[in-house]
Amino acid sequence: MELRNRKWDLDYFNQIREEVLKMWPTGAEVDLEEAVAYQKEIPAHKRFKDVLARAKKEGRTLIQPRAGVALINEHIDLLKYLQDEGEADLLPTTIDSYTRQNQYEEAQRGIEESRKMGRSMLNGFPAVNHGVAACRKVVESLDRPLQVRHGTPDARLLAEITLAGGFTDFEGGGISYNIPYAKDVSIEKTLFYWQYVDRLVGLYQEKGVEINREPFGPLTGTLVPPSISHAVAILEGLLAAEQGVKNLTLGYGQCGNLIQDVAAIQTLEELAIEYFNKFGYTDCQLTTVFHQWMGGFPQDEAKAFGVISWGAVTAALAKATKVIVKTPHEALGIPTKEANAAGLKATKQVVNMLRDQSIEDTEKLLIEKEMIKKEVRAIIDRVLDLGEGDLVQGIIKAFQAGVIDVPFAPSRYNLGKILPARDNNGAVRFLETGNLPFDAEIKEFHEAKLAERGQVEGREPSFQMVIDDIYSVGKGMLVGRPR
Amino acid sequence: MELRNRKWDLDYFNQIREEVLKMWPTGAEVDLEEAVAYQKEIPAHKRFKDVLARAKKEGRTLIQPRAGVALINEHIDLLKYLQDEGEADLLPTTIDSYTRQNQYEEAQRGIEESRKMGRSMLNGFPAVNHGVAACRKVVESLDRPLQVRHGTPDARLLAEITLAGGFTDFEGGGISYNIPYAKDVSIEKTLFYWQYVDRLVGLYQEKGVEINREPFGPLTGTLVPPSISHAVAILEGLLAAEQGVKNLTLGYGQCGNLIQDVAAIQTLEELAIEYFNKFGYTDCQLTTVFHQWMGGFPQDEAKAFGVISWGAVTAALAKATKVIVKTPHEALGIPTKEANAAGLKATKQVVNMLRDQSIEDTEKLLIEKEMIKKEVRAIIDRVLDLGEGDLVQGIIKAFQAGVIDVPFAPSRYNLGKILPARDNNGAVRFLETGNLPFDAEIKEFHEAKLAERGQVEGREPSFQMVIDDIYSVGKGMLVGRPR
Amino acid sequence: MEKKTLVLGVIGADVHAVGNKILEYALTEAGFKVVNIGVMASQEEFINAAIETNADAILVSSLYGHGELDCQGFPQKCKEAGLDDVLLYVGGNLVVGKQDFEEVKKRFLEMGFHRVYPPGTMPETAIADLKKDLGIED
Amino acid sequence: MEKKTLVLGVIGADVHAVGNKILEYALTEAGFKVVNIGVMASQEEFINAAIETNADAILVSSLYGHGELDCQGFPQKCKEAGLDDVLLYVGGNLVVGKQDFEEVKKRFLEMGFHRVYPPGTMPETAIADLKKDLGIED
Repeated sequence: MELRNRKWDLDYFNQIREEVLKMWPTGAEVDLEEAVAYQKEIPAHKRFKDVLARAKKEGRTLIQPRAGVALINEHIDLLKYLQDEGEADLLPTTIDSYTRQNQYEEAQRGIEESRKMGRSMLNGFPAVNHGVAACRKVVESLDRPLQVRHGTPDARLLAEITLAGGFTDFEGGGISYNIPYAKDVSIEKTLFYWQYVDRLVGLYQEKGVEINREPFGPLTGTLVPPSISHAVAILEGLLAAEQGVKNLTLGYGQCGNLIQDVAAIQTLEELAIEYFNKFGYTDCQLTTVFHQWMGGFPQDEAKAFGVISWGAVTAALAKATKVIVKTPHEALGIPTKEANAAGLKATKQVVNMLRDQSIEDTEKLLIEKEMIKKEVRAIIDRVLDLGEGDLVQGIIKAFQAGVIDVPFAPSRYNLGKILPARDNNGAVRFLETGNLPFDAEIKEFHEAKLAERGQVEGREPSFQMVIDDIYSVGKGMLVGRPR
Repeated sequence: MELRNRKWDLDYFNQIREEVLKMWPTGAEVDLEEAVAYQKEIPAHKRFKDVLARAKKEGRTLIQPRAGVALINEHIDLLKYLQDEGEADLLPTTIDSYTRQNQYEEAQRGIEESRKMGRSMLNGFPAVNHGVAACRKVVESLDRPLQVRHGTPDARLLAEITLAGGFTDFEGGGISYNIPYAKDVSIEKTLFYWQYVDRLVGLYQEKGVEINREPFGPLTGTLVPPSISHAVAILEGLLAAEQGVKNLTLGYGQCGNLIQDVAAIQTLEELAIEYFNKFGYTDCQLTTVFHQWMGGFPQDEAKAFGVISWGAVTAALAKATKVIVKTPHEALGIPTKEANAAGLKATKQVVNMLRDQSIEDTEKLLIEKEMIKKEVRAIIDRVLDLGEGDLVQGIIKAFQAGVIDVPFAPSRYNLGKILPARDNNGAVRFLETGNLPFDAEIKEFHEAKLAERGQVEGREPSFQMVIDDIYSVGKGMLVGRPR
Repeated sequence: MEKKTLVLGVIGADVHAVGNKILEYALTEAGFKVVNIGVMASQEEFINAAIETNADAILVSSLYGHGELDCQGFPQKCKEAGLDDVLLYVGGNLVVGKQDFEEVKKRFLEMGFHRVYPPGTMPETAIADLKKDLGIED
Repeated sequence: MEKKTLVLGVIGADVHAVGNKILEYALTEAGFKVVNIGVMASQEEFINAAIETNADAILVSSLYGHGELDCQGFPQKCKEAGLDDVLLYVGGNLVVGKQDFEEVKKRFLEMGFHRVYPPGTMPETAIADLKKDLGIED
């Protein structure tokens, strides 16, 4: 049967569900009715939907770290520290990379090695292996809303266990957790997996428990032009809404140019409302998340603070609902809890100081917004055409055709023909538009922007420019000028 | 004889000079002709005027720390570290507080105690006590331009020794190094002292050595409205120009609201050009310096990095020629060299990343600029009236009358009737305008801005609001909202 | 009850006036009679003011790092001037550089000060201590 | 001179593709024949690729912190597969958390790798080492 963008029949869902819960022994711990009752007891200040709604109303930007270690008590200690010392408004549980690939045996080995070595040998919390009760222990030990953050193509069992475990937010999507996180998994497969996750969240919703869903905005985190990540975020949002999800946070990763980044956050919400209305999903709560710079960081911690703070400034001025925070250890791998808290505190200081400030509409901002909107509409409308009205089929064909194309993605199901590079002001443009369905106006806009930079630098825009841009922030600059 | 704004006769200067050089034994080391010859050997990359001119042309923002310790070798080590590890573009020599009060005996005791204790017991470098040769040793040990930074009402001997010692920039002025730095010294006296300093710099200029002069912009560093510090900076600039100074950097201390701060840096230069042209000083090189937040800092270092980085962002977007950098130890007193370098590196990362970005003209920016210009013109024009065309007499009478009035100043010669407070967006406004020569339009503008905040907070604007604003950045916010 | 009298000032060559003005305001609001000798006050000025006003406490601020030099011998001189019963508080950025505050506090307590405050202390803290040390009930 | 052959890949469950693509480009530009097995490569895939292409060196990247687990026994397996003469380089964010790199390097050298690179190493560094170790003259 061809996969379609249609809300799953409950019987069909339950039939699949039986298999899912058998993927690892802890699946047996999940009882949906009991889980719903448990979720209903979680107070509003520990629920993502409520805390996000209030922040959006007040025009505040919330801060959230990434964090996760192998063992339960150590994980709780880490999150407590980020809550109390780091002043995090929202808490994560980052899942380890073995769990992300459903390698639960490997994750088990990691848990055991971690116990033996006395330090975490996993880069996150293996929630499936630990099971429902352990998740609840984490949730109950903390006083902030908790979200699952991962990068899992098939996160069905992870969702079952963590939602039953009391998490109130679940990151990911069939595109954003496939293309940047997998090599060999087809889009069709992950769209199917994520229909399951969204249907599960929709089921909780029907039973009176509103869980937030967050498509992963930054994708490969490397010079992704806003229109690419916006198209993906909005498409994933629409797929989720079809399965009954009513609460969505759409994401975007900082590019570094203030005007482009503000335009991106503003258009992300405006375009989402436009398409959600068009498709009739008019009762969803839409919020935005801004990711501080996801590319290479300077090794020096003071310089890293500069990068982090610039992200915080942009998030605050763009009025993103929340900001995902980096740490001064970013260039060195997984941070200590102190470094993690330090990134949070620097960010908190900035977003608080800028709470009452914003960016006015200017000619450049309006042009930037208009271009992003044109590009996103071009992509999504072509996806609809390709799917003859069906988004799922459209997305599958769009990736085959390169109508959606993510730069630097590991997936074989991504065409990989586009190339981004910065323009002379540091905004991310297209050096190669590949098969993106852009008209001449859009293409000429990008060409002109890159030609302008090329002229200043006295070189033709080329792959060397792209490489220079990838390393430039780590070396202290935004635009990778020739040496 | 009444003090006037008139270029000193050389004989008169030399007559005073004889006394000045006798104030401390090291004065005898100064030989002007030999000093000019020495200065002429200093290469362009170590001269303030050249490095500033190039940065201004390229639209770059240079970074400069504050730093100074009691002993020569330790001072050199400190500056070397800030040059090499901190990547400072410009170097300071901060003078200790005893020297600032011409208490050379006390400074000598500080030098000796420092030798005995093995740590600096002075908060700066006692350049007068160390003498000309020691200054040259400092200059020769480093590869960046060096500036004297202090806070000395009577800096005549300090200027003689440090300029002969090879420094190419000298901070201060008869207002900006009196009102915030002294309690009992009359304006007339300090204007006299600084005419001497400026005449000395003018003399170097005539002999072919261009020294930069920098009035101290931030004054008391505590919620000083831009128009107050602009009026002082421009007046001091005009006084310096009259004595033959051709190279000036005008300063401003960050208030924290982006639009106001950008407007301030832009108007500082625009107004200076306006008045310099009006007075016929048309051949001066004018640049700007932006001081990162001079008020209370958070004790937490990560939060301090947030404050520092926000200052760096503003400096870069405002296109200030240089930025004076704070450190993550700011709340704790004088920083270690590592903390000082850390502040520099965070700032460097930010100004470099924002090198190719700027702020567009917007309605709010233009209003902000227009209001600053109206206020500054009102003050300076009244100063001219009071002095019947003579700036020196005008300034003296203006302080008596409160036509110039600096908030929170220790000086008895400052009326102290004005009070600043933040508006609802964090811009610094006048809660009390005292005797400032502002018309109804200006007063109503400020009243309306503060009334708006009062309404949001449900309280009348009052001194409590001022106190809340003074402590707010240290507590993590810009606007001191009621608890 | 009669108001207690405090002598307030910034010692040495220190010109930091902001905290001084805020402290004056906050201490007055809290019900004290405040004799503010302002910035750049010498040891003698503190002592003379305390004698003249029959003060109950002397509050010494130092923000610029020279506090250790400026305060040397001050409690001793107070005693010699017959101010045995006067409370001596000191606070601010007392030393050059980042040092362990407990060490700094110890040095100043040994010098003879009764209370020593770290950088960033809010007026409320000193007010609460004053009320306690002077036996004032809220 | 014939081009030297390199097997390039990101080991384990690691999907960091950017550095891999840049390395492929830079190594190719530097004159090597690059066999890029991409991200999420198992030890076996590295070894098979090296045998099939008669490789001179294997370059293992790991960016996600699991490198220590993923690389366990790899040099040993290479030997067992007869790849005694093949150079083994490894680099990236090899361990979880901030650890002293010298310690990390020591552990990987003891495991049998010939060169170990810290986070943030530029392609030029590895290229220079490869030329040296493979006796290629510039």
